[in-house]
Amino acid sequence: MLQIRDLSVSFGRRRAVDGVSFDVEEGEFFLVIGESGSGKSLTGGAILGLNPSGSTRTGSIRFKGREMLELPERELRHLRGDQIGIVYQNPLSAMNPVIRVGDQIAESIIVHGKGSGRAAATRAIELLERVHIPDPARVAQAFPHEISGGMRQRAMIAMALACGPSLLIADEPTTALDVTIKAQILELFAELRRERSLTIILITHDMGVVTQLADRVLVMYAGKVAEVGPVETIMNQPAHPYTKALMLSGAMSDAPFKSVLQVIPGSAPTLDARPLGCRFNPRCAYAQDDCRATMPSLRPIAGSLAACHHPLVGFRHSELVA
Amino acid sequence: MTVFLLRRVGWAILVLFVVATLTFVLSHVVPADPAAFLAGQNATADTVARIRAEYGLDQPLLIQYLSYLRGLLHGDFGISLRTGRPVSEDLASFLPATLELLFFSFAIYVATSLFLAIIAAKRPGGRLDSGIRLFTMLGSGMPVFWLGMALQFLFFYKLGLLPLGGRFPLRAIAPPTVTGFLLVDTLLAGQPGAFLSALSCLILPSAAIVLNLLAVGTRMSRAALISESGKQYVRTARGKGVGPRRILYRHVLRNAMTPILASTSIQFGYMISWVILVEVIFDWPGIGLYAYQSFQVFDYAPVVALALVSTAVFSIINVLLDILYPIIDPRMRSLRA
Amino acid sequence: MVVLSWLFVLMLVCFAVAPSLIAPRNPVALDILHRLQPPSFAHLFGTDEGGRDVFSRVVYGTRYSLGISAAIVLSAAVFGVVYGALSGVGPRWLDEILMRIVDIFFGFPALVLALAVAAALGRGLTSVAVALSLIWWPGIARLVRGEVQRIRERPHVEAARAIGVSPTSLIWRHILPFVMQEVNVRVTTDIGYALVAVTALSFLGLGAQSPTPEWGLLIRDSQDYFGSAWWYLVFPGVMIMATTAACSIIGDSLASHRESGVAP
Amino acid sequence: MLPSKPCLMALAAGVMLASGVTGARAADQKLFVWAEAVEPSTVDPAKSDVNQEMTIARNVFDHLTNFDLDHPDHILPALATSWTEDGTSWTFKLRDGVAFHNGQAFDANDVKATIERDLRIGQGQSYLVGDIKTVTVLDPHTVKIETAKPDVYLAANLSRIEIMSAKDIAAHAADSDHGDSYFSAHADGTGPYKMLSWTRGAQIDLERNKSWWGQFPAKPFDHVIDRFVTQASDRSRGLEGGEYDLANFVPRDEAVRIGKSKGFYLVEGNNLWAWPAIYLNTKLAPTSNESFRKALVESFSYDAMNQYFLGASVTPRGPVPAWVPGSPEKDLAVIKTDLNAAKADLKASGLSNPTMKCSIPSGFSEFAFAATVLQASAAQIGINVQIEQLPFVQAIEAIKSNKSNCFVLGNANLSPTDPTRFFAAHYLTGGFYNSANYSNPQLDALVQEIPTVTDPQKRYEMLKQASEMVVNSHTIIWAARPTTIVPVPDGVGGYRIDPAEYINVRLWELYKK
Repeated sequence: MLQIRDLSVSFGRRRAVDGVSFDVEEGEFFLVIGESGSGKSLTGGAILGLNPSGSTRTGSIRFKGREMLELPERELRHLRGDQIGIVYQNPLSAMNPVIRVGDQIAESIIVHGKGSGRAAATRAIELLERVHIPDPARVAQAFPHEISGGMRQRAMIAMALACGPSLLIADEPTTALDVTIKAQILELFAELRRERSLTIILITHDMGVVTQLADRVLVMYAGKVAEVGPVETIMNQPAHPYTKALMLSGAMSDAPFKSVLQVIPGSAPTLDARPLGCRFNPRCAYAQDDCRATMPSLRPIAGSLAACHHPLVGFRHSELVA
Repeated sequence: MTVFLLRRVGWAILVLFVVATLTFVLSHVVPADPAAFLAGQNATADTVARIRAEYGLDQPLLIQYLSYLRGLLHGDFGISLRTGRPVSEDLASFLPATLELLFFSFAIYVATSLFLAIIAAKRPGGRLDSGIRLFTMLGSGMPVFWLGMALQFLFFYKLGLLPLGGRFPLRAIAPPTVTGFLLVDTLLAGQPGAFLSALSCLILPSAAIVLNLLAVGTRMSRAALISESGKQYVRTARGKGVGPRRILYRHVLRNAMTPILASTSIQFGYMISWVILVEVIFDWPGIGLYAYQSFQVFDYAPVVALALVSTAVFSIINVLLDILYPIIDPRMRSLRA
Repeated sequence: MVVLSWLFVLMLVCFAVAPSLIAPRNPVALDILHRLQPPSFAHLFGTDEGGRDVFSRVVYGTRYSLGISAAIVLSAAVFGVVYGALSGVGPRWLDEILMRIVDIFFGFPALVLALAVAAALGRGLTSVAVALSLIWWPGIARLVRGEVQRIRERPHVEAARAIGVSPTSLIWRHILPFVMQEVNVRVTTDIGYALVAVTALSFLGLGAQSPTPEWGLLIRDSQDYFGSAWWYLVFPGVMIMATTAACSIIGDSLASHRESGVAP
Repeated sequence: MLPSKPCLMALAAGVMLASGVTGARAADQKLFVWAEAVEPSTVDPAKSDVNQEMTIARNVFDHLTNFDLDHPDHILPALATSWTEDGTSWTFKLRDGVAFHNGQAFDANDVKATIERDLRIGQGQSYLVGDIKTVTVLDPHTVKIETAKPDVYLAANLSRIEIMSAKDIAAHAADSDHGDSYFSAHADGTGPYKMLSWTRGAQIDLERNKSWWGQFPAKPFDHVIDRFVTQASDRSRGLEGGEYDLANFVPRDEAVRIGKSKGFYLVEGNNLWAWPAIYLNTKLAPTSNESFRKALVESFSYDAMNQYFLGASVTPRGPVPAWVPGSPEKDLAVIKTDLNAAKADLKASGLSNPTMKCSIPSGFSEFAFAATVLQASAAQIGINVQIEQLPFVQAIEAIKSNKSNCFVLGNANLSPTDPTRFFAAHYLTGGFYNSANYSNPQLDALVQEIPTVTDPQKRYEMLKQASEMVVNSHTIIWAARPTTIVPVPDGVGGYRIDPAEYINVRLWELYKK
């Protein structure tokens, strides 16, 4: 369904996303994971051409066989919201504060010509009901600040689903939600996927998400793919030391990603200060001379693809738990 | 909401009281005898004394102040020494002209500054943005009175396109007075030609006012638009497939309106001040020209009336804005409650 | 642009400080034989109805126009800083009272009030200065109070308070230096606006009286000769325009320096 | 399409249509627009006092007599067709068949009511007829006026008294203010133009009185707009741009320039406007010192003033202009700059480094200029003059309360023939504009007596003596006496300058060329 090849997103000469390639299959629940600044959100945005002004995309993104990078803005606009829905984090600021929730959902239907006025409004209420919002008619009349955080996130999802897209990109949809709400939202994703055979790309830094739902996982570090593979493989046999570190923090169930930083000394490099060789090398316990000299490329290692000169072998997730 | 409004109105009354007292006290700091002026060049001392008594100018200051305040409560601003009529009557004939110029300029100001801000905010730092910045800055640096004369010179004297001054072209026939606003009255009378005549008189004075205020207005609106354009809900809207124009008008502009309106309130204060200057230059028969002519001959009651009336207009506008905020931004509703 | 503005302001300061060194002629002495002469080498800005050199009058006028504007804004700033600081660090009830007074001043169109006050006090630059100072300080007071309250919450101030720095020294050494950056920006820009206000009141006949070569008055006087002597009207106006623009450009540049330069 | 685009289009359409309007208005050939510097305070002739009020008074009302502008001592009949005089008693025969604009017939009662009302109010031009004791109606067409003492100038002065309707006055006699507020807004005379409406702040509309008893020229103006145009620059630009047909108080340089440009001609003549006379306060040092005052008079650069007036002015020799009937001007000594004499007189005054303050009324460039000349002239002999411009009322207050040494003022004698009016308010004891605070009982008595003397030669001698008294008091510097220059468009004919008025407009004499 989606083939991404050698995608780069650059700000001037600086590449925030640097040669990322991956495929997403129809009906798949695909997870993109990485620290903030790893380029994961930019990758998600790049699919729809929604990156910040001043950035340029190179490479190739093919959605259902169409080259997205070559589509003019007008046609991209037709795809957005219609065929591909997107859900953002922090719905309080991601929703327009001065427009009623129902109208914001209906807008998607109206701009894509799938109904107007009353019909769109009725559909908005149905959608709210669909995402399990109690009293959807009242919520439709409410402004975003008048409803709870969890409801806002549900409303955001309803908005993304309004035109019945086949692909849903969810960019950190559970950040800033408390644990129970988070679980409910994730359950909603799973349910939607089941019932509508929706393809979902979930972008997160939240390891807790991984284990529960995803089919495959893509780990990003400093603009590069560190590792990509089926969720079980990655979970149980991470090849990349960075993935391992993520797993370590992820193993502590729902602990925030911040703890990764505690597991791995140092911090992710900024856009301007990327090290030579493997970008993870300054923080990597296994780093050797070649790691500091040449950049590793993705290669198959034990069921997944990893970009590492010295992949971890024989590491079992279960050992960690033990 | 009602309580809030009542508080605002009470506050406006307090402000008016302060203005009334301040202007009264100050106007009596410098002793001058308007009666002498009033009596005329060849009047005898007796006549001057008689006129002084007629206008109560021989009373103790406190008595004058109290009767002045009592008068104000009844809408009585005293008598203009220059026109010999009650100031309230004069105001009734001059105020509509001022309000018409004020509101017309205000509308043009809001439209133009938004228009320029929208263009400028499209590509911040771009050539158009810099051009608008330079243009508006030049406008704001030009003193209004100077700008007004420059416009007269260009559009009347050199090009002969627009009238020199006044509110209605000399040789045109004015419509019957209904609202006092010529733009409205001409339309009510079904005289589109007269409407355009009245409009032609409004163009230069309001241009002088608007050009002066445009810099600040555009800058504020531009900043608000840029800041709103960077907000996440814009990204959401784009993700929904909403086009740039709809994003601008339905999303960004509505959110930017709150900060824009807040700056408008301050700008409106300036606008009132500039209207007075412009009236003098363009012989616009409003309260500014009225007060100007009056203080030239030491007739002070109209000046006080001008201060009070413009404060009242300003207060009303501020209260209206306060009512408008929660309509535009629902978040304010819960704040007010 | 910024450099140019600084140069222009420097030039104005020279005009104001030592007009006699720059102006080629006496600004008030009459030379009837050379009245209303167009600009030439002898008279850079031409001459007025009394044969006076408009350039010299503009140079001498700097002291009045810009001097008064600066005086208005600076006195308003001094008062506004004290007032605002008092309100910012004082007890709540004091803050409340002080700020309600300021609010009153925001309740009326300031320049109209200045006009009324100046008209009441009688004509002259003093009246204008008094009237405009009266309306100018509340803006600065409000700004200062806001800044003081903002900076008061900053860690370095909290820390200083915690280690027992005296309140006076807290204000002087830890709060005011930061507030002053903001005030500097405001004062710079405001001088330009005050100039417009001063010249406007003079133009209405409330300010300087001839033969004082105040810029606004020059424009007022020049009106009578509009058709015969454009230079008389144009040059004082250009000076006001350029000064206001320079002030706002310098203000902007100060503001951007402050934004990047302040310690968090 | 952005929302502002329709706005811009409307603006453009407005501009286009406005230019259409500008083009169309030339079609109205019978309309005349007079640009007035100030809006009148009143149209009540009993209170009319200044230029803008005269525009209405003179054109809407008639007078008992008239005078020849070129020979002010030729008194012509007007509402009175003939008159006889017998010392203190005058009998006027009134014109028959004259009607007020509201249709009422004019008769002797109107004369009586008008004069009595003028005297009661005591403002405006009533000072010209202040000597009248009684007015008696002999029959509807005959009225007898008796004065307290003989007044040879009465008939001439009556040419300044506008006749109102007795019925109107009676109708408002019961008002609390005796109709003052009514008459200040309503003018109903028998004159050549009717007042139609007064749009406050903008204009007064007048319409030609087609049944006027007098004679209009061919192609008179049927409709007149008295438009208030505050800014002098607007008046000149509007005149030049064809918006106005005539304007008052066009600044001199602009007047000359416009008058000499294509499509205009210049009318030049004497009148009362703006002779800057500098009054030196006799009650405040240093001007209380006579030698000092003399030094100032001698140091003053009269040439500078004449150059300022572009050569169209003379240096006065005394208070009465040469063109006033019976003026002694030609027999008075020439006053001229003499720095040596000035230095000697300053020395004689015994003052060293004297400083004096000049409070002058603002708004009159001629006055400000005269003060500036005084400043420069006095500096030459070491006197420091500080100039302060104040509003008229404040300036005169300053000198009368001895806070200022000098004051600059024009003149305000509206009588065509009566020279004593040049003295009354200005030089006599207690005169309102006696800004030098000068008092000379001998002069007071002499001037009082002049109107009672029937022998012209004797009057002439007395007037000369009175003039010399004022000159020798050195309380006045007559800076210059300019002629007035009025630029008139080629399309307008018949404009004449009234010597005994400020800039005037006699609408009934104007015609379309």
